[in-house]
Amino acid sequence: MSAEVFSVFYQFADVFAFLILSAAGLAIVFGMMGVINMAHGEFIMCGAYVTVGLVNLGVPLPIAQIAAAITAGLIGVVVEYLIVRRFYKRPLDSLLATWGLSLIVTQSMLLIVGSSVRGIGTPEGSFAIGAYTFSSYRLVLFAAAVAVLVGLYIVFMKTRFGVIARATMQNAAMARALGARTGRIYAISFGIGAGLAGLCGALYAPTMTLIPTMGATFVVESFVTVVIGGANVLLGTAPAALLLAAIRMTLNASYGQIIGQIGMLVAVILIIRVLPEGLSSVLVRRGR
Amino acid sequence: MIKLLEGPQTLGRGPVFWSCFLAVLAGALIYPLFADSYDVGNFSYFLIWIFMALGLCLMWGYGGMLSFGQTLFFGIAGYAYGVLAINMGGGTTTIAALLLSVVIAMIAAGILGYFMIWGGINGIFFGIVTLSATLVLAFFLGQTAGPEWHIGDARLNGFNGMKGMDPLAIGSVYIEGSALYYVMVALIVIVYLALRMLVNSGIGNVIVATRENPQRAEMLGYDVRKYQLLTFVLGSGLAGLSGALYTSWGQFITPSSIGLPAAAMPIVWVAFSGRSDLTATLVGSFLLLFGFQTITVYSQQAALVLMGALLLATVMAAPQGFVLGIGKFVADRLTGRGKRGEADLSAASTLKTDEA
Amino acid sequence: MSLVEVKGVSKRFGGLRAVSEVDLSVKAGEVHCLIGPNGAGKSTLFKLIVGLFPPTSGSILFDSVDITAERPFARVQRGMSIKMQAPSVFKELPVLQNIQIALQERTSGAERAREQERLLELLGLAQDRTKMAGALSHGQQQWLEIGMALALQPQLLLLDEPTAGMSPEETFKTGELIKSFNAEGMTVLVVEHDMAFVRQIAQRVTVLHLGKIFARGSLDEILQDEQVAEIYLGKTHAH
Amino acid sequence: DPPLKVGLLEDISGDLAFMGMPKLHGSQLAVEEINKSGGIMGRQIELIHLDPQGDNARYQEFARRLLNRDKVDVLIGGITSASREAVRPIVDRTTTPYFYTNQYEGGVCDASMISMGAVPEQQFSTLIPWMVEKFGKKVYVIAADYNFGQISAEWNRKLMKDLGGEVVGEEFIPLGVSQFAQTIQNIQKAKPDWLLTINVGAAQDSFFEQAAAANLNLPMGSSIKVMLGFEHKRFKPPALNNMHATANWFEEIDTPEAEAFKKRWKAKFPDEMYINDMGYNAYNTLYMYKTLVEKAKSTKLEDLRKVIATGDACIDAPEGKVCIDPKSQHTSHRMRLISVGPKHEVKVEKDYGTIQPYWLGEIGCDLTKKNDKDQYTPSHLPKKS
Amino acid sequence: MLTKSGSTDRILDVRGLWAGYGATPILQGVDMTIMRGEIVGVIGRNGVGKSTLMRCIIGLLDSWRGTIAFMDRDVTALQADARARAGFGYIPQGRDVFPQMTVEENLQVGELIGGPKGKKLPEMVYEYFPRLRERRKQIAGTMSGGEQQQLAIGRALIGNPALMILDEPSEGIQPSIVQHICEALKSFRSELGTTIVFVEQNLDTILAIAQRCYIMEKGRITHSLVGDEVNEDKVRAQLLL
Ligand SMILES: Nc1ncnc2c1ncn2[C@@H]1O[C@H](COP(=O)(O)OP(=O)(O)OP(=O)(O)O)[C@@H](O)[C@H]1O
Ligand SMILES: Nc1ncnc2c1ncn2[C@@H]1O[C@H](COP(=O)(O)OP(=O)(O)OP(=O)(O)O)[C@@H](O)[C@H]1O
Ligand SMILES: [Mg+2]
Ligand SMILES: [Mg+2]
Repeated sequence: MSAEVFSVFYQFADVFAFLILSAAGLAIVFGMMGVINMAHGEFIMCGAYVTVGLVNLGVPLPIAQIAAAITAGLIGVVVEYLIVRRFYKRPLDSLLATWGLSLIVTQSMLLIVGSSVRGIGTPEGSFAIGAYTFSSYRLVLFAAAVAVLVGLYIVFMKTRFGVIARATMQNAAMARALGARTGRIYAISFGIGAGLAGLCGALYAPTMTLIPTMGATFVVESFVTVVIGGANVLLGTAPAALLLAAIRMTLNASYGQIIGQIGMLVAVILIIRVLPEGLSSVLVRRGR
Repeated sequence: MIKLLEGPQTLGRGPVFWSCFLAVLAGALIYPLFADSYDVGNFSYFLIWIFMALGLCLMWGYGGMLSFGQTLFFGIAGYAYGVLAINMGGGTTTIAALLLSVVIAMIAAGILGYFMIWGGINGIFFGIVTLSATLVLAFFLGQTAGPEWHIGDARLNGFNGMKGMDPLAIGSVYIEGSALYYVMVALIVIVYLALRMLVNSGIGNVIVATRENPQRAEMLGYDVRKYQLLTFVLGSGLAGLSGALYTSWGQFITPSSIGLPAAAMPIVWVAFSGRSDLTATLVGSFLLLFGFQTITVYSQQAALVLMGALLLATVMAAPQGFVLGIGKFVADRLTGRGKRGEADLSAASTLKTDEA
Repeated sequence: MSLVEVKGVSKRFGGLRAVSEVDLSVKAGEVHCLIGPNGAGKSTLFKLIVGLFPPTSGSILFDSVDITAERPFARVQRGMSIKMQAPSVFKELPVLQNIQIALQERTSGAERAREQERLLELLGLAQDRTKMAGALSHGQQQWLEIGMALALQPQLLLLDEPTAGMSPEETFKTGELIKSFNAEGMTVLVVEHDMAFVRQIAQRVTVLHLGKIFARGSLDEILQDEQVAEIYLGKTHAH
Repeated sequence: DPPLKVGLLEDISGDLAFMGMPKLHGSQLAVEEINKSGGIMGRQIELIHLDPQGDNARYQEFARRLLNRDKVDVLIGGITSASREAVRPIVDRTTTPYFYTNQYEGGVCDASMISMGAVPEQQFSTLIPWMVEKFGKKVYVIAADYNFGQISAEWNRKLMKDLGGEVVGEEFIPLGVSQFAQTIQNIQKAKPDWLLTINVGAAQDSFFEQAAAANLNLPMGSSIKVMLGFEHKRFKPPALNNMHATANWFEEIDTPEAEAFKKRWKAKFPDEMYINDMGYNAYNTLYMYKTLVEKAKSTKLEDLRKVIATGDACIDAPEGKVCIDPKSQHTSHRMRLISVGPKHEVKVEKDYGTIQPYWLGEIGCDLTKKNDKDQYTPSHLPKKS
Repeated sequence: MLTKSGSTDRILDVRGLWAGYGATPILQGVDMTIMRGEIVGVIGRNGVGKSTLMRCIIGLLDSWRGTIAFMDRDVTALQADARARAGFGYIPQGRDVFPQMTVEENLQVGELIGGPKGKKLPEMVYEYFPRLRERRKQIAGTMSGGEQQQLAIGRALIGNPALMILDEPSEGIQPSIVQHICEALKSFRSELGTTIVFVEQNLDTILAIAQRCYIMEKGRITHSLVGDEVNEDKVRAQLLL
C-alpha cells in the first residue's frame, strides 16, 4: 500500500475515532435518554484526569484508563441520582442544570487540582510508511472506537437490559407499568453514558494537554454527530461519524483545519436540511 | 389594541400587575437623578442584552423554536453597525446605521429561517443548525485579521475585533450616560409592550398553537411556516438590536461575542427566568445579568462555582423558571387559586411523571 | 356533484401498500362512512385527502379542482377540516384557547364570543374551559377535537373514529349532531368501527380492505355481504 | 495619604486561568514588596483585581467599573490581544494610564497604553535568523488562527524573505482544535528544516504530544513556548525536545538578581508550577509604575508621559535594566535565546543583550508628537502624511 | 355489593380510594372488590374518572387516601413496577406502545420483565393476533390504531399477569377483532386463570363477557350489577340516571 493511500485511511480513521469516542456517551445520554447534557465534556475531563492521576501513581496506562472510565461511570450514577433524574420530563431544563453543573465542576477542578496537570506521554511509539511516520497509539484509538460501537449495539439491541432500557426511554411510565425498574435503568444508562465519556477522556488523555476546560473541545463535535445520526442513535451515530469524518478529513487535507472546521459545520446544516430527521430516519425506512 | 396587552399568553394581569409595572417604570425613570453615573451606565448596559432575551423568549417559549443563533444575529447586526457607522461617518447617521443593521439581521434571519423552516427542520435539529451557522460566522470572522478583510474603511480585524465606530449620536452629541439610559428604557418598554400585544393577538394564538402541535395548527388552515418564519425573524431581529446597541455602547465587537460560550448565554437567561412568559424573561434576565456581574466582582475564583450553583438550584427548585416560579407563587396567593400552574404540570403527560 | 374525488390514489410505505388504486367520490351534501378492518388504510386515505402525506400516485380533486399538490393548510382553507384518529389538541393550552384558535380566522369580536360559548356548550366543556386540553379525559379530548373541526364550518368534514371512547349516549348525541350539520349542508366523511353509529348517520358506506375498495353501497347492503362479515364484522353482525 | 488604587484585570478562571494566575501573583508580590518598603511617594497601593473570566464583554464592563466607579489611578492587565483591544477604547477616553503586560504581536501605537512585554522585533528578529542559520532555510509555520498567530506569521514571512529563506507551509489552526494527525502529515509532506510553532491555548498545545508520538522530530522555534506556556514543564519529555525561543524572562535564568526574585516569589507562592514571563512582566510593571510616578511626582497620564519622553523611564529588573521607548511606549528587553533538551532541560544558546522595541518608531509612530490609537502590522503601516 | 367471603379468593380489594391531579380530587372514595378469575367491567360517562381509577390501581398515580390490596397484601405503598412484578398487567387507554421499537421488541419488553411464564405465551399472542406476527419487524409507532391496540394487549398478556387491567380495549378495533378479543379474554381466564378488569364504553363488549359490572359517576362507584343484572336495559337505565 502506498504511503499516500495509507495516510488517507489513517487520517480518516483518526477523525472517525475522535467523533465516535466523543459522541458515544452522548448518544446514550442525549440521543436515547433525551438529557441535553452540557456537562458531557466534564465527564470526559474527569476520565482524563483520573487516568493521569493513576498513571502518576504508577498504575499501568490501560488499567488506569479502564479505572477512569469506571470512575466516570460511577460519578455519572451519582449525578443521575442527585440531579438528572428530575429532568427526564423536562429536557430543556436539563440543559440549564447540566450547564450549571459543568460550571461548578470545571471551576472546582481549577481550584482543587490547579490550572494544569503534567502530561503522561503517548505510549506505543510510532511506525513509518514511506516518507511518513505515524503514531501507533492512534490505531489503538480507532480500534477502541470500533469496539465501543459494537459494544453499544450489542448491549442495547441484544441484551435484556438494552431492550428494557430503550422501552423505558421511549415511555417510562408505560415501562414501569410493565414492571421495569425504571429508576435503576435510568441510573445505569446514564452511568454507561458517563462512563463512555470518561473512556473518551481516558483514551485521549495521553495525547492532550489537560486543563479543566478540556472537555469543551469535544462537545460541539459530539452533539453534532449525535444529532446528525437522528432519533435512532444505535443506527445513526456510526454513519454520521463516517460521513462527517470523510468530509472533515478531505477538507482538512486539502484546505487546512479552518476550512475543515467551517466546512464540517456547513455540511451539518446541509445534511439536516436534506434529512430533517437525521440519518437514521433513512436507514430505518430502508431496514424494514 | 390595548386589550391585547393582556391575554392568555402573558402572565401578569389586572390592576395589581399594571400598578407594579408603572411603579417599576417610574422608579426606572427617576433612578438617574440619585444614582451614581457609573451605575446608570451599567444599567443601560444590562438593558442592551434584554432584547436578545426577549427575542429568544418569543421564539423558544412561545414559538417552540430553540434557536442557538441569537448571537449569530447579534453578531451580524453588531458588525453591520460597525461597518455602517464607520463608513457613513458618525453623527446622526449612526441612528440610521442602527436601524439598518437590525434590518440586515432580520434579512439574514429571513434567509436562514426560510431555508430551515421550509426544509421542515424542527426540534433539536433546529438548535443544531442555528448553532452550526453561529459557529461558522464566528470561525469565519476569527480569521479575518489581515488588512485584506475590510468593508470600505471598516477592518474586520479578526479575533481582535472591529473598532473605531462612533456610538449613537445626534449631530455631534453622543447619546451616552443618562441619555442612553433613557433611550434604552424607552426601547425596552416599547418592545415589551409590543411583544405582549403580538403574543396576545390572533397571530400569537397561532404561534403558540404551532409550538404545541404544528400539524394540528396546519389542519386549522394556518400556514404554520409563515408564522414560524415571522417568529424567527422578529426574535432574531431583537438579537440584532442587542448586537447593534452593544457595538455602539462599547465601540467594539469581536467574534467571541458570537461563538461559544456566548451563544449559550441567552438560553441560560431565558431558561432561568421562565421561557414561557415575556415578563418573566424581562425581569429574570435583568436579575441574572446583574447577579452574575455582582458575583463575578465580589467572589473572585468562586464566581463560576456560585453561578453554576445558582442555576442548578433554580432549576431544581423552580422548574418553570425562577421568576415564573416566584410570580406564580405570588399570583396564587393574591388570587387564591393556581389554575394555570397546576394544569401545566398535569398536562405534561397523561401518565404519572416517572421520578421516584 | 361530487365534492371530493379520489382518483386512482395509492400510498406506499416502504414495501407496504397502505392505499392502493383507490377511487372514491363523496357527493356534496352526503354523510359517507368509510369502514374496514384495522390497518385497511382508512386513516391513511384521510391523511391523503387533507394532504398530510403526498400520494405515491393518483390525484385528488376537491370541488373539481385538483389539489393533489396543495399543502394541507391550503386545502383546509378551501373548506375541509379533519378530526384525526389520535386526539391532537393543543395540550398545553386551555380548552377555550383551543377553540379560539380554530374560530379566529372565521369570526371576530362579539360573534366569536357567541360562537365560542355555543361550541363549549355543545361539547359539554363549558366548565372545563380554563383546563389545559391535555388534562381532559380521553373522551373529552375527542370532543374538543371534533369541536375544533366544526368551528371552521367546513364544506367537508372528515371524522376519523369520532366516537372512539365515547359512551353510548354520547355516541348517539354525536350522531345527531352530525346529522344536524349535514342538514345544514355540510358534507361528512366518517371512519367508524361502531356499526350502530354508522347505521344512525350513514347515507352511503364504502368498505376498504388491504388498501383497496372492497365494497360500497348502503349499510344494509354492506351488512348483507358475507365477505364483509368475514373480513370485518365477525359473526354477531352477520345475518 | 489615601492609597493609590491599582486596577488589575486578569483571568483567573476560564480557559486562560493558567496564564492569568501567575500574572495575578506577580502583581500581588510587587504590591506587597512596594507597600512594605513605604509605598509610592509614601502612599500605599490598593490592588483592586477583577476576574473577567476570559470574556471580552466582561473586560469592557470591568474596565469601566474600575475607571468610572473605583476611579483607579492606573489600569493594568489583559491576556489576549482581543482583551487588550476591548479595554483600549475605554481607556482612551479617560486620562488614566493603561499597562499591558504581555508579550504580543506588537504594533499598538496608543498614548494611553504602555506595553511591558516583548514584541516581534525583540523576539523574531533574533530567533528566526538563528534558526535559519542553524537548521536551514525551509520553515513550516503552524499558527493559531487569530490576530496574534496571523501577525506573527506575517513577521516570519517578512524576515524569511530578507534572509532568503522559504516558507514551505503555513497552517492556521482555529482556537480549540486539539487534533493534529493531519497537520503532522502535512508537515512531513512539506519537508521543512524546522517548524515555527505559534499555536496558542491548551487545546492547540496538544500538537507537541501528538507530534512526538508520531516521531516528527523536527527542530522548533517559537515566540511563546517555554517561557510563557511552560510546555516543557507540562508535557512529559521529550515532547518539547529541540524547541527554541527568545525570551526576556524564563524561570531558568540564573543571574543573582533573578535568583533572588525567584526566591521571593516561591516564598510567597510555593505552589507556582512555573514563573512565566507574563507573571514576571506583571511584577515589573508595578515597579515601572512606581518609578514613573515618583519621577513625575504625579499619577496623571500626562505627567507620566513627560517622564517617558525624556527616555529615562528605566528600572533595574531581574533580567537587567529595562526602559520605556518614548516613541512607542514599549519596553526594551534583555533577550536570550534558549533551547530545550531531550529531558526538557533549558539552556541559553545566545545572549543578545538589550534590544529596543524599534519597529514602531521606524515606521512612523511617535507618541511624543501624535497619538495614533491604532495597531500596525507589516502589512498595515501608518498612512504617510 | 358482592358479599362472597373467603379471603383467598379476593384478588383485588380497593377501599375508600381518593386520588386526583394537582389539588383537584377526581376519585372520591372508591370501593371495589375483585375475585380471582372474574371478568369485571367498569362503565361510565366520559370524564368521570375511570382511567384515573385504573392508573391508581396500577400505581401510576399516587392515591391520596384509601388502600389497595392485591391477593391480601397491601400494595398501596408499592410503585407501579413493583405492582407489575407482583402480577398486575395494564393496557392503557391510548395504547402507549413503544413507538420507536419494533412489534417484536415491544412484545419482548412485556416478556422480559414479567414473572415466570409458560414458553408458549409468545406463540399464543401471535396466534390470537396474527397481524402482529405479519408485522413483527414494523416500527410500532407506524402501525394503525387498531394494530397498536392489539399490540398493547399482546404486550401485557405475554407477561402472564394474574390481574389484567384494560382501559377501553375495544376502542378503535374492528368489530370482528373486538369479538376476537372478547374470546381471547375469556380464554385467558379459562386457560391461564387471569382475572380481568376492564373499562368499556362499548355495551356489546360488556354484555358479552362481563360477569359483573361497576358503574361509575363523578369519581364514585354508584352501582354494581351482578350476573343477570348485566343486561342492556339495566346498564342503560343506570347510565342514564
Ligand atoms: N408511516 C407509516 N409507515 C409505515 N406503515 C404505515 C405508516 N402509516 C400507516 N402504516 C401502515 O399502513 C396500514 C394502514 O394504516 P391506517 O392507519 O390507514 O389504517 P386504518 O385503516 O386507519 O386502521 P385502524 O382502523 O386500525 O385505524 C397499516 O398497516 C399501517 O401499519
Ligand atoms: N393529567 C390530568 N391532569 C388533570 N386532570 C386530569 C388529568 N387526566 C384527567 N383529568 C381529569 O380527571 C377527570 C377524569 O378523567 P379520566 O381520564 O379518569 O376520565 P374517564 O372516565 O377515563 O373518561 P373517558 O371515558 O373520556 O376516558 C376528568 O375531568 C379529567 O379532566
Ligand atoms: Mg385509523
Ligand atoms: Mg378514560
